[in-house]
Amino acid sequence: MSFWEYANPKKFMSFTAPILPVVTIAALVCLVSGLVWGFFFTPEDYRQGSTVKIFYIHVPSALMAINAWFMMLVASLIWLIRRHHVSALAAKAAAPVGIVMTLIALVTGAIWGQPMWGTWWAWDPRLTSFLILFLFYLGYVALWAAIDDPDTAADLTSVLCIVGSVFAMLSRYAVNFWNQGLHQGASMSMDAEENVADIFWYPALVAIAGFVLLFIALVLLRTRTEIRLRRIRALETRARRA
Amino acid sequence: MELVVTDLACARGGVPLIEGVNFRLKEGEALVLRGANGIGKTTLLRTLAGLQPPLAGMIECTEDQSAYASHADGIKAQLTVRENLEFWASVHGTSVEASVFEAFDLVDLRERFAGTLSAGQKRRLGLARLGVIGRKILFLDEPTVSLDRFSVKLFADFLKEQHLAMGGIAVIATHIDLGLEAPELDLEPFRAAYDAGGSSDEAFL
Amino acid sequence: MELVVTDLACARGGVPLIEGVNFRLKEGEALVLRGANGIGKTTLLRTLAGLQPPLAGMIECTEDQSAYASHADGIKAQLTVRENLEFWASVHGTSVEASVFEAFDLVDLRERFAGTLSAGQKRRLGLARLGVIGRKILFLDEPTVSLDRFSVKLFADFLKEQHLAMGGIAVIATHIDLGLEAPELDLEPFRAAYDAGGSSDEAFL
Amino acid sequence: MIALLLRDLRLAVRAGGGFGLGLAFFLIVVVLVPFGVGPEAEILSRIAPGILWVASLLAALLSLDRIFALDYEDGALALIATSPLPLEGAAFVKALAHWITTGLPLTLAAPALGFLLNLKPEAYWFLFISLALGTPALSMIGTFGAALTVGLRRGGLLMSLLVLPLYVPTLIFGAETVRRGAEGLTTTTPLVMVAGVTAGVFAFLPFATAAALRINLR
Amino acid sequence: MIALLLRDLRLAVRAGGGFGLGLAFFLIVVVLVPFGVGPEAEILSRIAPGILWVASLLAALLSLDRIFALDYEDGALALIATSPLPLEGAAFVKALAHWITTGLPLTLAAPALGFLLNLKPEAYWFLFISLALGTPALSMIGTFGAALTVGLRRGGLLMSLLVLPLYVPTLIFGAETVRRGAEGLTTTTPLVMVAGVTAGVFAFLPFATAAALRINLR
Ligand code: HEM
Ligand SMILES: Nc1ncnc2c1ncn2[C@@H]1O[C@H](COP(=O)(O)OP(=O)(O)OP(=O)(O)O)[C@@H](O)[C@H]1O
Ligand SMILES: Nc1ncnc2c1ncn2[C@@H]1O[C@H](COP(=O)(O)OP(=O)(O)OP(=O)(O)O)[C@@H](O)[C@H]1O
Ligand SMILES: [Mg+2]
Ligand SMILES: [Mg+2]
Repeated sequence: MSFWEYANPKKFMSFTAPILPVVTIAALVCLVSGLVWGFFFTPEDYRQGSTVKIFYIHVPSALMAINAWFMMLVASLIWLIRRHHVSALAAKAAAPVGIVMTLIALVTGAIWGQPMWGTWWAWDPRLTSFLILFLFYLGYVALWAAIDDPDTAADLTSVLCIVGSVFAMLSRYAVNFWNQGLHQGASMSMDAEENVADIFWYPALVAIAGFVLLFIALVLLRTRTEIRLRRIRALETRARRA
Repeated sequence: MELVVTDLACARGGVPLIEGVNFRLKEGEALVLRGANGIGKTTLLRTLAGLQPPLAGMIECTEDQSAYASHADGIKAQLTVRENLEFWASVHGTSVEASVFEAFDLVDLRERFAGTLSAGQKRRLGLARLGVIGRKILFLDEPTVSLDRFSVKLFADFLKEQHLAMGGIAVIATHIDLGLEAPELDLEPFRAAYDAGGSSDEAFL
Repeated sequence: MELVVTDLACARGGVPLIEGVNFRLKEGEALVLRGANGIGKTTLLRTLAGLQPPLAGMIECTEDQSAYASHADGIKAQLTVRENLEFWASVHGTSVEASVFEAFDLVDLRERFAGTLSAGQKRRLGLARLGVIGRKILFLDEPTVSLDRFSVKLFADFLKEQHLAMGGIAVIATHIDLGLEAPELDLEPFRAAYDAGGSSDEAFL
Repeated sequence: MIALLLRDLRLAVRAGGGFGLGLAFFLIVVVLVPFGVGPEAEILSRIAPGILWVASLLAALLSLDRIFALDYEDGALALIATSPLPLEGAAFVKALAHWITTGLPLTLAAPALGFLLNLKPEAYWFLFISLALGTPALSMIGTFGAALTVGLRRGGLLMSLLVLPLYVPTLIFGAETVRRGAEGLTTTTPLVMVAGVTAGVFAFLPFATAAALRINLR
Repeated sequence: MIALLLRDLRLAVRAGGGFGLGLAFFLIVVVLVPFGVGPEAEILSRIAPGILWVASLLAALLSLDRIFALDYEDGALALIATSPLPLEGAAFVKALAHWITTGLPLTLAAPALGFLLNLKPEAYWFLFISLALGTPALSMIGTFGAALTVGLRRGGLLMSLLVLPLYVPTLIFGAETVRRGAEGLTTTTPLVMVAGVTAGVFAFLPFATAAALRINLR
């Protein structure tokens, strides 16, 4: 049986029903352990002091914010190509989660910025590109909200998501060109040890795993809700016509 | 040239409306669609015209020969009657003969801005478009709305003499009698069952 | 209550169209306006409804009792059928009785968004408004456009039984036969002379 | 009147627009300016009051053309005109609805967005109060402009031409209030002026608006 | 195609809009900013490039919603879709018409307006060239946004929400060109980027636009 069979709503529901609680619990475990570890069992950074600990929320949320959009892009493509309703609904479900992640990254970043850079907000390229990402999320959600016919909405938002992704990359580049910032470079690379010491590093990894799992759990939950809503809608229409 | 429709089913807003429609029209033949309000005439015509995909079934008709005309006939208030027609003509790579203005009694409205026309005059202009674009297969949705008897007659004559007689095909949805002897198709028997397949929600039931 | 029109003349776009119209309608009487497309039925009705000033003549009718209904009947696509009617009801300080939905066969469309209605269903909704606002003098411009025979009958019955029978007055412009025994007024003889006075350009001639 | 207000609000929400959009537009403009002007903090904080006011003005502007256009096209306006509802009241309600959907959320959110342009902390309160007093005038003036241009398809741009000059006094006094507030100067005069303009506008424009509508409905 | 272009231009002129309006709006925004920001010359000349670009961007934005809305409402769009004219072509032509009515006059006039914000003399040429290269992209992107929202009445605000983020790259590179030009730095990179964005946009968006239209016409 092919992987696509799970794209059938009923199959998807029955398949994810048992998975959801597992993922949720795993997410909570990772989050709690990672954050507690990070907050209470790591030494204070010699430069940044205790403020460094916000790192354990800031980075994972920032990463998830980006990956959420990526997941939406993939789901949109699947919908456009294979017309699987679930993938469209999954994209719809992921957007608000992505928005929240972006907001967390922005807010924690701003809070972090106060002690570090002495300002809540600086037009630093990465901060800015996150702001732009936030705008893209807003537009995407607004378009979903504006169109009543679900299939039309799915199609249009997919088109928007694809075009938007291209422009998001462009903007990222443009913003970097526009202003070289004070934000540190990516440390998610293989040579991570160079920027961040292992002691800070391992709890961060756990926290990131926690955020990933949390994201999956939330998207599953919301997708299931969307599917139920569609089902209700379908039943109502049929009832009206019967 | 022929229009062949087999087992056609179509939906609106994700709701299947009519199914199992079959007919075949040869050159010079017309078909009049009948049915209560809301049964799906407009939907069927839009499907035939290729504006929306059919749920099921086949529509065989020569490419680029079909034209669709509905209540909204794309008239620009800021253009004169002539300019409106000339635009559609040049889009279809044809030209506007004077005969069209006579056929639809638009001669002395030729230079009037379309926005200043009365309901029926606007309608006549919308129909005159059909005489201009030179398409052979017409899908007409209530073409005679708000036309007076005289204009209805004008239109019927145009259909008979300048379209069907020249090997054209026409599918017309209307509630009134056009006075052209064409077979009628009542859509009532083709009403889709309430649990008919193909609805966009189907996967969720 | 009475509607008295004396020597009425009206213009559209500064052009005098009809002049010398006289009639008097008492409670429970209806008048059907006839005339070719573009003769001035809509203009006349808009004048009677007070949407535009008459060129000459008098219109005597009880204040705040007249309602106007035309091709454009102010339906909001994003509101449901019920919400649309309720809005107009509350604007006129009345309320929507269930009977209205039956009278216009809208019962099972009640919760549908008006935007998803078919042409005829929309029209029925537009007419249902008249049953809601409780005005006694109706000016109707081609009320039955794109209605099927059954719905036309519905509307005629509504007019007869729930409007005229209750002492209402109606002036109706239409091209088809509504099947209500009312006097007809053909506007042809009232067509304004090409040099009729009152045109907004007159001062320049 | 209430019915009309409720309907307009409901339509605004249903049409997917609603309260969020004006806000989002405001946010975007505020974000765009630094892209154009450059990221230097001190310059931004110098121009912040002006930009914030101009942005909220544009946000109000962008949703104007629909105030009457839709009701005109689908004939609802003619029906309202023949209904017992006085057109003056309708005009007022329309302006009110527009303010509730754009001006109000904007006023509440503007201070929160101030920090994007490093607005001086002292200025936040003045930004809020000046917007709260000024935005209703923007809506009412805009409604008047919308009434003037309702007859014309694609009147949008023309309307903004008519409206923007009328916005100037409110803009000047509003921005002035914030600027003075930021520099710790006394702000009573400009604030009073903002309030005065708003009061005057609401006293007279509903009638002008209704007149314009009647003319356009002929 | 030519026919469609001519019709759109004619309509733009007839509808009392035409070439003037976008320009006038541009002018007004440029005038409003000093009111908001205050008259200090040196600040104005610092922010001039950015403001000029943001203003032209908004001017382009304001006339977008009518690109397809009217043709959709009166059914012309459906008729065009069933005509021999390929929708992609129509989309391109629409964008072109929009550029001719807003972008082009703006480009020609912007330098003249620069002095209102006492833009540095060196910058004029760069302002002109960057607008000339950038505004077509604005029109094409806007056409795409208009196609996405054509189905919705009062889509105007939503559309701007969708479109403005897409404008960011063009805006940044455009304004950067002018700023660098004003400071006498080298401007090749941003200029090339502006041109590149425009080229890419015209290569791909017509198809996305046509797709969106087809979906909305269903
Ligand atoms: C609103 C403000 C901020 C935003 C939107 C933001 C955004 C981000 C993003 C997107 C990442 C993930 C980068 C990646 O690995 O791909 C990140 C990581 C990081 N941020 Fe921030 N940041 C903000 C403020 C700050 C501040 C004030 C600091 C403190 C100096 C900071 C320090 C870091 C560090 C150390 C990392 C981890 C290194 C890395 O993975 O890039 N950020 N931030
Ligand atoms: N703005 C205008 N300028 C000049 N003439 C106009 C204008 N508007 C309408 N007319 C003309 O006024 C006449 C009357 O229009 P009206 O809509 O009243 O006709 P009608 O009797 O309702 O026709 P129909 O039966 O087609 O609805 C028409 O001939 C029309 O061409
Ligand atoms: N978006 C939608 N969602 C659900 N149902 C819809 C939608 N649009 C139309 N319908 C329904 O589809 C049916 C068919 O509509 P259609 O316009 O084809 O009818 P019609 O035969 O043309 O009627 P009329 O004679 O009144 O024009 C109607 O009952 C209408 O209520
Ligand atoms: Mg129909
Ligand atoms: Mg008429």
